[in-house]
Amino acid sequence: MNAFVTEKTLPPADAKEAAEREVLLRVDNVSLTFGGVKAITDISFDIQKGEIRAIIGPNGAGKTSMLNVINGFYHPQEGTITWQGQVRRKMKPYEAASQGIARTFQNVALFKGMTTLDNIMSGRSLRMHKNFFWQLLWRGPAEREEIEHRRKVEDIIDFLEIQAIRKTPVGRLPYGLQKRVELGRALAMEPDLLLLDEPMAGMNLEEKEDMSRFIIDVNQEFGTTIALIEHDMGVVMDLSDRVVVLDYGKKIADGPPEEVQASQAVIDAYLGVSH
Amino acid sequence: MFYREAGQFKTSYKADQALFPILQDRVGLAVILITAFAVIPALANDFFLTSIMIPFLVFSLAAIGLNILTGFCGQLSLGTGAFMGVGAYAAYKLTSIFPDANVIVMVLLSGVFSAAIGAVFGLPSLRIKGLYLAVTTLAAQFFLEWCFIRIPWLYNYNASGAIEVPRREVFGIIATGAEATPLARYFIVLGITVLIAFLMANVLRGRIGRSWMMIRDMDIAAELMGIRPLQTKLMAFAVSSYICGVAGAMMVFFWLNAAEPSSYSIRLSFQVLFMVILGGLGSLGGAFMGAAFIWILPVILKFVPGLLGFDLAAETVEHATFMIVGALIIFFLIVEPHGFARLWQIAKQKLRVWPFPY
Amino acid sequence: MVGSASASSREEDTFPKILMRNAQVFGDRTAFREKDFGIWQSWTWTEVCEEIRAFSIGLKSLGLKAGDKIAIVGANRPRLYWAMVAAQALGAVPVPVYSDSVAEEMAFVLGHAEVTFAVVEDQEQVDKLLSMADEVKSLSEIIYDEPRGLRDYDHAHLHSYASVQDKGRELISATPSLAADWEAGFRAAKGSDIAVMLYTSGTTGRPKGVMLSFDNLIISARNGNKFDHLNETEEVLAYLPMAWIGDHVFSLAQAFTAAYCVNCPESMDTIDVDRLEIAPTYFFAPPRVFENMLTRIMVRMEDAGKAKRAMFDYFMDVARKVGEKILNGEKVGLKDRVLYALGEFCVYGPLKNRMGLTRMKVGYTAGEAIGPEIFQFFRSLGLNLKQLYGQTEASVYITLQPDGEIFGDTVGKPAPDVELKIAESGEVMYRSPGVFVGYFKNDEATASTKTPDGWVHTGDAGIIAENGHLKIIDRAKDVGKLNDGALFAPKYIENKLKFFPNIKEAVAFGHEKDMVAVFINIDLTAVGSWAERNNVNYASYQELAAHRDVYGMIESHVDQVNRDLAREPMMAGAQIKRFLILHKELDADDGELTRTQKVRRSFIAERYGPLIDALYDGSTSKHVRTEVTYEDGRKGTIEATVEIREMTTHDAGAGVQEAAE
Amino acid sequence: MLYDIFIDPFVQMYQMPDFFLQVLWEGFVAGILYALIALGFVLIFKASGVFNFAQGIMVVFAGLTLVGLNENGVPAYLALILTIGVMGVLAYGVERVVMRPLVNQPEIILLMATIGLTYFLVGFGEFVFGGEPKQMITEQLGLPTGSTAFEFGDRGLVILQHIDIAAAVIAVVMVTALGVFFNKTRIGRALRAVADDHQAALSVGISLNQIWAIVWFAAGLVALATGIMWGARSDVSFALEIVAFKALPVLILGGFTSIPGAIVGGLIIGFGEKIGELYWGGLVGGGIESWLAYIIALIFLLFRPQGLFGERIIERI
Repeated sequence: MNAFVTEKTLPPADAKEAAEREVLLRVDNVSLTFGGVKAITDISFDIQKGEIRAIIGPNGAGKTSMLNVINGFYHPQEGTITWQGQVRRKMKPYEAASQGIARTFQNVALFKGMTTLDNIMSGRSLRMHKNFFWQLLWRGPAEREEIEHRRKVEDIIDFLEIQAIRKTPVGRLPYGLQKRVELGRALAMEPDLLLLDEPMAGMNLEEKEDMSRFIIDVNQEFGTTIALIEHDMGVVMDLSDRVVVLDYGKKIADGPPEEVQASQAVIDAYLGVSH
Repeated sequence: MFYREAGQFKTSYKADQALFPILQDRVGLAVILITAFAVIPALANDFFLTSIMIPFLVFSLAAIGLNILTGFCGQLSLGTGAFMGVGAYAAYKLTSIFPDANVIVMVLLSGVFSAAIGAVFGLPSLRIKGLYLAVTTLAAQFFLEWCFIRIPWLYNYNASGAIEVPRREVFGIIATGAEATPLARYFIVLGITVLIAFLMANVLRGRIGRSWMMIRDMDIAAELMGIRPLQTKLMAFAVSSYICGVAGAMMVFFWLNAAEPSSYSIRLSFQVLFMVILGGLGSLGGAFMGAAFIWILPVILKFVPGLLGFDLAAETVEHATFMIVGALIIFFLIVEPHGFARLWQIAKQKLRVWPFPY
Repeated sequence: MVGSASASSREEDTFPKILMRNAQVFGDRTAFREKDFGIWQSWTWTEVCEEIRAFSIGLKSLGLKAGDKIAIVGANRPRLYWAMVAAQALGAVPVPVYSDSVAEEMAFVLGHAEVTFAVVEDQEQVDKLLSMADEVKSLSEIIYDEPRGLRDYDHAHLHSYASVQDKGRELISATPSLAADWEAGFRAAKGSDIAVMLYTSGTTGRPKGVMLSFDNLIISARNGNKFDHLNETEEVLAYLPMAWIGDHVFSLAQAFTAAYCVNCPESMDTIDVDRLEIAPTYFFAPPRVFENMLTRIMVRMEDAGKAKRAMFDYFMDVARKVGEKILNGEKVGLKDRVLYALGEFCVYGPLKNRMGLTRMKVGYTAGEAIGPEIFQFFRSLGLNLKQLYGQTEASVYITLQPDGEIFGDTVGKPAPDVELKIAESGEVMYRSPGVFVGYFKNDEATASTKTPDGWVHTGDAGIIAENGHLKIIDRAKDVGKLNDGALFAPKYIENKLKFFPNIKEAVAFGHEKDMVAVFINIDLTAVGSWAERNNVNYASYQELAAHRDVYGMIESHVDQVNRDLAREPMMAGAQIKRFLILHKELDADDGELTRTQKVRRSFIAERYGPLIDALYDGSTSKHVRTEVTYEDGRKGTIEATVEIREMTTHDAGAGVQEAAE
Repeated sequence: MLYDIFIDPFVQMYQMPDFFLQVLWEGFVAGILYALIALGFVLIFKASGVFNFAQGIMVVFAGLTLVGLNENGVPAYLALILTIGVMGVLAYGVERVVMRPLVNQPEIILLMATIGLTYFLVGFGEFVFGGEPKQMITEQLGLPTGSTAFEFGDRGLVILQHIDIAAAVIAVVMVTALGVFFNKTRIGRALRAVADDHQAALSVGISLNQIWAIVWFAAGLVALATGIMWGARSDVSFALEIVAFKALPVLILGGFTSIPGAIVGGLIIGFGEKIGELYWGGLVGGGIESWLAYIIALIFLLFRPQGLFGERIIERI
């Protein structure tokens, strides 16, 4: 039976093909300073639609600061950010969400007092509009809206295989599951760009494998563009289409994983840390 | 133990998201409501209604109001007393200006004024957090208290400087003033409190309630998920102050009959804050439990020496009450910092998994 | 031979026909529920009928025809049950397969059955099927239920369940007469047609495809329904493998004939919660499930406060004393009745509630012997738990315990329409309307199992007691003799050991040897919890199994078994002389257990040959290397030095005195 | 109207410098007292992170104990020593009963516990000493009671109460003493270690419990001094409790952990309040003293959320 040929349409790997893809976000010559200390120096790179883009680098390389710049939490002193073809003005963090940027955090930032379900529901906040008076009444429009979004959230719960903890307060969950719930919360926003800040930090091997699978599935199933920060080089190389390497706030390499891995500057930077 | 959940399954999200998805809880609630609406009116005497039930309900409502702000949205407030006062004075002015209007409507309307003022004092909450925010609300407390004294228009230029509630009828029944029966007052207070509690339960389980809790639990994450911090906090301030305002208006209209600025002092703020903390931050049921504890306990304590056969001066009893309440507050904070609501939750969980320990 | 039940409703002799009847008679009753997306999605019989019709017509358009075999692979889902009936409506034969079996095993079954279609649960199963394309040449179309991860697959011969249904609906709306044609198509089918093919895992050799006719299943199911007074109001939880005859009869044959509701859990992780929510009225579980429940109850109660423990123990004593009597309707004193009622409020009721068995009208356990204590425990709570003895070849029912006639050591009386006899060899044989048609493509095996006049060899040795109840001793071929001539029934000994919560699995050796020796597997849940309470640190199963204190504890259990054996004249000679605790858990992935978690004795004997030698050569420990297979198919090895302990045996009859203390 | 707000007060200041100086002096004295109360807060907050609302009532309680003992025939100085003893017992009790069981709770819970303590002390104080205001035993303690008038050229005179001068002196002495205590003594250094890093402090072998008892005792002493000063100016009554809330804006200006900050903050509030009340209060009917401090702090906060001496906070995620 050769009726089944598993021809998966994989994302284009080579740079030439990638260059033809649409650029979702471009960072040009961005520098960020905290009270005289330079966190990021003159960095430029872009994120293309549909790819998994990794930002890696040793501790203190400015990776998280870079994410914070992208979603408007920090405002760079120099440089421009172009989002979907438009140069972005200085914006408030909450505006990033409405522009379609979602993120997870290095140290899980879930809403501790709420259940898994409510946490993921909170990702739908921007898409729910029924006003205070409908909320007071509940019966009718507010309830219908809630149910409509609950259905979407249940899709995500199903997708992430966290049915069993649906009604558990997130504070009681083990760390690995909290990370998964946080991913679910970001997914609930149906973002164009998903920023993942060390999604696998503090996980064991099995949890890392699960998380990698989810990240790839998100990218392929929903076509979500993903930018992720990761410490673990191995994971990044398997997952990502292109990699940016930062060291001391500067970009030292940019390109497909194999290329970056072979770069002398990168090897030095990583060895320098371990020495 | 009493919870027998086997066979209670939900085939729709509507049922799954109900306020009380467990049958036994619905039964419990029904019993409480029947007690409140039928048993107590049938059995209670005037003293019980006037000195215990009415103030208890008024305080419960105030505690719900503060709980919205502090328990659900995480913004500490020490100005509850003043916001209640705004409601009281607003209701007083409204009934003076519109003497023929339905007094219940006026009371409900008075909250709008405290909501507006609450929102104004909530503005700094965008930049100020935690204890620092307490200063903002203290400013509101002392400033508003000062207004109650210094603006004679508020109390219709009375020589006494106090507001006295005029006699008003609702559907032919005397609702306010000295002649109003405790039973009539009780039903009005109960009705308003239950109604607002129910409406708030609705808000809290929906989008807006969630956005408050998001701000409370992790404001930065909330903001990055598209929650506008100022808008959300101001709404919490407004809703909270509205409820406190209505409670304040009820306090003078259906309980005290008359009030002066000192009725709405910082002491009241603390009293309500205690109800919220001891009842449990972030729990509507806790507001009722906290109010019961802080209000009813001293009342009972006052009668204890008499029942035991001691003949003590009223003053001594009062001082002792203060001490005991203070000590009990510390005791409960040590035993369960998350309040009675948490104790109830733990007990309920135990009953649900009975006979297992977990 | 045709039973009484079939005569009364000759009309509906196939499942598609019964479906039409149910849609007509019970149209608005809920037929299926599945916990999905957080709530119990429900379908009435009318809706189920429509779903099945749409799918069936869709299948037809894909080319499925009468006589084709269609594989069903996945966890219990309404759509997979529907797929079976949809196939039957076209005259095709569904072949449910154990979804957790490794690719090799599955490939054999699918290849042997010559399946042309497969309806599977998700990507995992699709991948598995794709990987065995070479072994299963006949397979032409795969239909999956869960689209996740399959978006980028080539869809030339791959279809989503929904798309097949949509196709069917399209066709119906284009040609309205199609629905009537479809119905006419299966009206012609007969009860003697093959309804389903179930592969028995078998403790030895390759799986065999048991062909069951509609008559087999439907008559057995109707008899079962009548026996336990089941009707359309029942709720069952479908959680056992769909390829297993038990699930097929309980969740499909009986569900269709009685028109009751089948509930599918959300996932295996949530099964306890799902059972609690549904609270099935008719419940079936192998002894293992009840064992686990009891173990978990006891483990959790260990952690309860002193007062609660005391109360629990007190009322459990009361239940032990009078619970079963009350259930059996015997006379019980007023004081005991009052105490039992109090216990019902404080302990039994809540316990049943937590287990989700509050509404259970009747429950069955079968497949293996259940520990008398476990059985008694559940019955004393007031649960009408009964044993049955059955086989795939019999469409389950051979013997059943009638209400009020429950004995822990027997498996009941012959089921309605079943004839029973004991062969001269001691083997149990039966004849019934449920007896299978034959093994698929294996006439030799059919002939050796089923006599020309319809009697079937069960392969089990047993006796019929004076009260007419059947008592199973062991596998007929497993009963052996020690070198000194003493009777050796390995399973009997193993079961006695396994009744201790700390012992999960035991394998006894002794046939044609000088003495009895056993391998023991400890129960990680029970022993782990014991270790936690006693501050015993361990990093792995292996470490815990080798711990001195654990050995001590197991030694006391073995000694207890020896005392019990000493008390029975027939068995006293087969006391355990030596034992060891295995360094790894017996696992189906390593082929040590069957998919239904039965021990594969001969395989184990071969695999652990050195350990068996060590048991009999007098050494006190042995170093071994064992290959293991991980869940994802990777292989590895573990090494350990296993300690062997010597036991003192008791004189025959000596145990009686001590037991009386 | 604009003239009344923006021009007239300054004209008055210029025209009546003696009055202005008098106002400044009043503000200074009030500020010193606020600073003293704030000092009590700072001590406890620094060491344990507890915002002690009971500091106000401790002031009252200390004053009442002193006066009450004296009324019952105990000589003034002995009463003073006994009162110090009582404050010590109180500190020890608070540490044992309240602080220790509540360690690691969120700040709002600790705050509420101190309010619970306030209730208890109010009840206890009234129970023992009765609810009426009492006269401070200023003379018995040998504090000056007279006043001195300074001629101010021909533009009028400024009257300084001796007790106020004494208050200022005592405040300066206390601050100096505390400064020495923190910087020069072993316990003081330990205290600072605790404030900086609990873990580090524990690792050098300092008992947190001991330190808490000590700071509560120190706060008790500050309360006693405050009580005497305040009592000498008006009288000892529970109304003083309200004044303690003023410490909050003071702390906001000065920072919760800085002793110099408490002094500076106290003075700013003291001056601001008096000048505001006397030059602008009349425009709105007077009595703005009751809230002006908070509004000053609030406005201040809006521009510098981290306080006068705090460092700019960079939010991290």
